[in-house]
Amino acid sequence: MAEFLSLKEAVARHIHDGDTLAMEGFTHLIPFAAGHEIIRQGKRDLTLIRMTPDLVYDQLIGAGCAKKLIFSWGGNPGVGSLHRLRDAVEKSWPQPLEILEHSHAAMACAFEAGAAGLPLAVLRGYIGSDLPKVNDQIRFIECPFTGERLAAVPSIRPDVTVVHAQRADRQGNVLVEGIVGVQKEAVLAAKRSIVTVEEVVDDLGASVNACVLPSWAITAIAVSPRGAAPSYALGYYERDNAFYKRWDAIARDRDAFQSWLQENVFEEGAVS
Amino acid sequence: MAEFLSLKEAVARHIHDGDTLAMEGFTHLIPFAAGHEIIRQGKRDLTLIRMTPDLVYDQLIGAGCAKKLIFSWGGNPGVGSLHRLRDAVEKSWPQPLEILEHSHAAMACAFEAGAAGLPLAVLRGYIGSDLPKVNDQIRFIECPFTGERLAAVPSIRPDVTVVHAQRADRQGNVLVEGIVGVQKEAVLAAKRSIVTVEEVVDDLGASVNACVLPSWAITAIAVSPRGAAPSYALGYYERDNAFYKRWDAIARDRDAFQSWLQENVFEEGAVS
Amino acid sequence: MSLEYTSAEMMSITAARALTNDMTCFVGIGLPSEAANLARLTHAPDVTLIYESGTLQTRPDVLPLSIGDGELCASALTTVAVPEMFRYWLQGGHISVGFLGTAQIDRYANLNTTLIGDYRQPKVRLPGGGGAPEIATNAKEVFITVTHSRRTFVKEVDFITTVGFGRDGKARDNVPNIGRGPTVVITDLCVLKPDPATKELTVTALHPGVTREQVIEATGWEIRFAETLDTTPAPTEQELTVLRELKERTAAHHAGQAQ
Amino acid sequence: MSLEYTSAEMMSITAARALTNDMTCFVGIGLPSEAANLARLTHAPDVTLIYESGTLQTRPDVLPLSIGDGELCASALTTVAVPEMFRYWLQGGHISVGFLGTAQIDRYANLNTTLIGDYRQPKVRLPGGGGAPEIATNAKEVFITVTHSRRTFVKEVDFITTVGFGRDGKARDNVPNIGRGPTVVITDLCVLKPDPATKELTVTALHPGVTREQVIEATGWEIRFAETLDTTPAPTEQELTVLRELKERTAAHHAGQAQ
Repeated sequence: MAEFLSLKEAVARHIHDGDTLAMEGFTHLIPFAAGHEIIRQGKRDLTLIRMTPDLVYDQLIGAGCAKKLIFSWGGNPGVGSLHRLRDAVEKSWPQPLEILEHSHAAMACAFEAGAAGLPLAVLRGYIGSDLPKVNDQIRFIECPFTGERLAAVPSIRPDVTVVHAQRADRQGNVLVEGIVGVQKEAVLAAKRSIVTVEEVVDDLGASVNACVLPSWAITAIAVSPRGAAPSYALGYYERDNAFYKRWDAIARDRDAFQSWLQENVFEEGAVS
Repeated sequence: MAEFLSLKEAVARHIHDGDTLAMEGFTHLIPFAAGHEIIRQGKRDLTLIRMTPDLVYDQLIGAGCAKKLIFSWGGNPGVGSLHRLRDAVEKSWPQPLEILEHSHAAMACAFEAGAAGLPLAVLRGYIGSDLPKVNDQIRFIECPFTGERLAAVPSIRPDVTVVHAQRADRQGNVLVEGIVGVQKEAVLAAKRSIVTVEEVVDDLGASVNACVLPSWAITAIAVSPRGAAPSYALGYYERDNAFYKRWDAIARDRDAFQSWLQENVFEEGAVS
Repeated sequence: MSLEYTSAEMMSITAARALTNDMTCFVGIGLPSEAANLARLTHAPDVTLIYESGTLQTRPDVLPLSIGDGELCASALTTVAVPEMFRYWLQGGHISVGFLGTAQIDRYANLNTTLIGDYRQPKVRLPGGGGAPEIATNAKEVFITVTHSRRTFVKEVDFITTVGFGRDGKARDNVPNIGRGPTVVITDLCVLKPDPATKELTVTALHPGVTREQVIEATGWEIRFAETLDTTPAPTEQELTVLRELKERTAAHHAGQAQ
Repeated sequence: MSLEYTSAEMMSITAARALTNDMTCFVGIGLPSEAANLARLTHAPDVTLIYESGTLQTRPDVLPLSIGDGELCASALTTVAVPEMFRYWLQGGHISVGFLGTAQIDRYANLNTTLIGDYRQPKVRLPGGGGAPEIATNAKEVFITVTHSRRTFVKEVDFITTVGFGRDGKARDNVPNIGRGPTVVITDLCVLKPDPATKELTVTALHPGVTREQVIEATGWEIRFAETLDTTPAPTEQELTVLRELKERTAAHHAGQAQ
């Protein structure tokens, strides 16, 4: 059964230096509050996994939490580059960042396979791409029925997954709705999971086939109102697209980034 | 885009003698009306595919429409055997029935792989079972990453899939809700599909992540109120469990079955 | 003063007791479903019941006739597609107990629900494996409940639909990512468990009033008994009342749907 | 009297025209998204737009900034999980057109969105492949829209993130279950199509007022021109109006969310 913890306690107890960590969310429901708590607690040597590392991963990388990134698209959506990610890859600042790069299709299938308890995912992918030349985790197998050559990638099974969701009921069952991305798969694939939620309610109000994570499939729940801002939570608040645009200037400059981090994560966030 | 047709026209146009045909439904939303129309039109040599062939497949088999059955559990749920299926397998009446037998897990994965456009499904299955000895479609592959031995089965890609659903909107988008089984996968995996619905509405009233089949993923829609009876349609009518119990006596006897068929399918059903 | 009860009731109640509040149980239809819901309505109100039709954490008020009755869906936390059920929830490792029935069981707890006789010329064609082959290997352990007779308890099953411990008791040895397999078999006569070393099913407890001879007579192999043989506690009044009310509600519900 | 318009508007409008009502289009963010929604708001109201975030058949009123804006979900027929999107809808064969942008494109329409320079020592690290590698092979055909310059139109891309026709134009030959690949590239100067035999990108139409020399100057290889070179029809007043209103609505919407 999921245990209700403060965000601070959940991060302290379940995320360890050196862990493989998936903080998923496909633009929607990005677990920013949890990411900031990880930065505040000074976690180190994390292997970050995510299809679409965005600002929160840029912040984690810039803050020196990560040694490796497994991803398939690392940009500021609709704006441009992730400058902290680029600075780490191109100039090893604040430290070198190893990268392992996939396509979305492969990572989505790898999360699916992880949730399904399988060691590999099979897809019709990477045809003609140079990605298999730079990622030795991409192999090819032959279908025993048709002889077709198909791509195979290892499933993703993180030590810990963190996602944000709309709400939990008092038993710790969680409703995720809207753009659900690979959040369910990421939680089910992980050894441990932390779900931050906007609120706790008596009744989830879920429709019959809703995406609900049962309490017994979650390790810890932390209530974190606006925990996905500046991304959004459908039904709660909208995406702060203007902040995403502003981030470009902040992240371009190491000093500007560090000031922002100091003010908005170490000082402001610590009290919340 | 889905074409709205009468059930008669949909079956006549899209189901041909010798087709592989999946009429899916996991207890819920079994397409009985469509099955009866197939019997009335005297379709022959069908390869019937379904995880849980139940009464409607018993009827199709007893009526002589099928030459082969691919399945994973063939019984009258909670009641006992399918006597028409048994009579065909044990005594070749009304004709021999070839069977190809899987487990649920394998068939569910095979439908999933069919929907995913893959030639095979991979699962951790059939360990220690005798099923691979009698089904040469079950193979084993070695994971290129871990060396684990995993089962592989061909994906299911029927010529035609028939399912029943709650409702369509006027553009031909279809809502399925409740126990959705493998209906979505069966439709997406098939070359052609017929969806029977309880009603056509202006607005599906679907929740944000509902199981909706877009019009452009369906071949034909036929309005067929109570088209799933004696099974049920969540939100419309309940399962007629008493009929499922009565079926046992009807199906045990060839004459009783033929009388039932004459009265309830050839005569009564033809006018509706 | 002792209560009156049938051996079928004794079986269901004993089977129900095997489930505890913290278990996530993948429930087979029929006897397992009766036992699992009885557990939920008595000592294990928070036991999580899952049916292969996709209903997660369901709390039916009456026993479903089929594995996909509307009641299961209406009372579930949520309902997922069947591929997801088998991939994420079963194969993904979230099921602590698979609760199965069977047509035949042998001394190594292998189950046959496929056919009697030869595969290509069956004497009796049974429904088939359904979910059981993978429930038996992907659930962390397996409970089995079945009526005890020479027809069901055979030395070697005609067909291994669902593996217990194989023809030699060693089928799970050195297989990666596999559950412990059957840990208990509950019949209307007794409770059996696999011998820790040989995996042969051994009677560990007799139900009140049942003799060793009755069990020997109803078993198709030379059945072994544990050195210290327990007696199953008799049903309590509460257990019997809840079971009978459940069955009455169920009968009324299913009969009431006749046209 | 001719209308005033920019080359960027010419590009978007020409790209929009490539889509028809009966297409199911997997839309990349940025230029493709602008073109696809313009098509939907002008000549192709029933075109089906799909974004990799899981939104099926979406009709946003403003252009999304990201691939997963709330607007996409709220206006969609339904929203599915991302694994389902890539497995059932893309790989399953339901996408007629993948509409992509790129950072670099070469004469065989291979796309690079990974990096400039060497992989382990990149000069510029770009966002990466995202959905493109499999969109390009699993969609029945691919449209590309990109601004024309020597920086983007290179003889050989530094890295093939997403295959067009490979380094030799033959990458799709004899590959089973693969789409036709790029069938048209729309820039702010012209329209290019792969030569039917060699697959080399060839200019088939120049936008009004654009000269061959401008295209030659902006292309990093010896660009070929079709024997009969068309002139792209100029934007209509309606196309320009709808595009400008769409961009105004979009700008107001995204600015309005500043804290």
